[in-house]
Amino acid sequence: MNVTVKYFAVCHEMLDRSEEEMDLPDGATVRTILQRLEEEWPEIAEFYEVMQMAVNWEYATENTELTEGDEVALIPPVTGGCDV
Amino acid sequence: MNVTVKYFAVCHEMLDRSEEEMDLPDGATVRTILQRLEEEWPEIAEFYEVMQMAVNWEYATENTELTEGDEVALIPPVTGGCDV
Amino acid sequence: MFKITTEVITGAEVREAVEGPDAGAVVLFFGTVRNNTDGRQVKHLEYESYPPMAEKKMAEIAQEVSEKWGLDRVAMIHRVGKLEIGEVSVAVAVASPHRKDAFEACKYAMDRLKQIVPIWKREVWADGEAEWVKPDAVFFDAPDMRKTPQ
Amino acid sequence: MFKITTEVITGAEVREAVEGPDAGAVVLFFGTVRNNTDGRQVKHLEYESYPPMAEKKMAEIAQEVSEKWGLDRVAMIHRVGKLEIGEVSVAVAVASPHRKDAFEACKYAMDRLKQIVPIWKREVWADGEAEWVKPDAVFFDAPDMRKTPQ
Repeated sequence: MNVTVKYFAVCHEMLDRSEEEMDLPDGATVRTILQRLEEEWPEIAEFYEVMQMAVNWEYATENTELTEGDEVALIPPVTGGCDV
Repeated sequence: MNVTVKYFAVCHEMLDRSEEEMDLPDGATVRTILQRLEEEWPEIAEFYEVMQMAVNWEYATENTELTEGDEVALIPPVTGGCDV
Repeated sequence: MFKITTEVITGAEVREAVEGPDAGAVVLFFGTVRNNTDGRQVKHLEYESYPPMAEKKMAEIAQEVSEKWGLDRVAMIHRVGKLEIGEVSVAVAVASPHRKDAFEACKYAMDRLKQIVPIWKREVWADGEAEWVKPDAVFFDAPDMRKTPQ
Repeated sequence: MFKITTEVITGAEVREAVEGPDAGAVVLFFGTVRNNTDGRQVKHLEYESYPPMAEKKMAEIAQEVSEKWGLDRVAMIHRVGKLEIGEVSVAVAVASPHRKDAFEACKYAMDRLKQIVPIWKREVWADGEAEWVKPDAVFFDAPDMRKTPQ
């Protein structure tokens, strides 16, 4: 199945792209995507404690199962609003 | 001595004037003005618990002494702002 | 900026008076004329004030905010005369380096305005009657004038 | 109204979205770009967002406000792209029949926006360096993604 994976802020910067299509095996979860990214960018594991994932605009866990056409996003710690 | 006395809101309405000059004896206090008004409008005494007085734009008591040219005001309960 | 006005309040007056490059948070409060009071239909409102004393008391409230929060960017404007439903009667703005303080100080300034600033409201009802509003007993904390002044 | 925009935020968008003849109190919050962070000179800021999810999360915050205070007049707008010193990055408006609720709900909405809405800030310093801002540890309460989602 095909899913779209989006990268923001520091993730966008580190991976040098803002999104990509991934062809995943049936039964794939958010974890499957992270494992692929670890091959390219091993240090990503250091972000896991503060990073979140979203599937179809909703916060998800690494065990969330994916289906064809899902939009997955890596969400670094959010810092919107003002800094006060 | 001469002082100016100002009437607002319900006081303005009851006395049917917004201000007047009063010629007061030396040693007069805010109380002197109220005594004069009681002659014309005895029910004013019922307002004393909630009403305030101001002398020269500052809240005062009935014992505040007056001097030539003072601006005295009867301040009914204030209700500015919004009602929420 | 502490002002009694007969003009329409846009909010820009108070906001511009407090903004600055070092204040990251600005909180604005607007009080508007509601179409009813306790269910009774309001036609319009009339506000009267004692302008020089009102502006002096607003400045004193700003001084209290400065003492409590260390903020010197406070602005208050109150409209007087006839106001229609939905129009702004009062606007308060506070700017602060920290948003928590801006919220607290703005609420405080508005609370104090209702307590000590000499402005009076007359409600004109849809049925043609009118009356000077008496403050809610619960919120009314002005002292008896025979005792200590505020 | 829940919106990510590249346009200048005037405040009128959010205020008009919440105003009504039965709401006597309107509280607006503006976050603006400061000229320094912890004393280091800021040249400008860049905000990036994930717009559809950001707007969805803003709507969820409004739903929380509705559940907590019974208020359904909440509007939020956040600007993205390059912002200069003094420009407004975010505006939140809440209208209420009671001012206490309006202040509390507006503060709550702003607090939640900083916690769950996917928007990121990059600071470009006067010396030319730039970095994505990490949230203050104290305020950072996003859960570990391996545990329960928020």
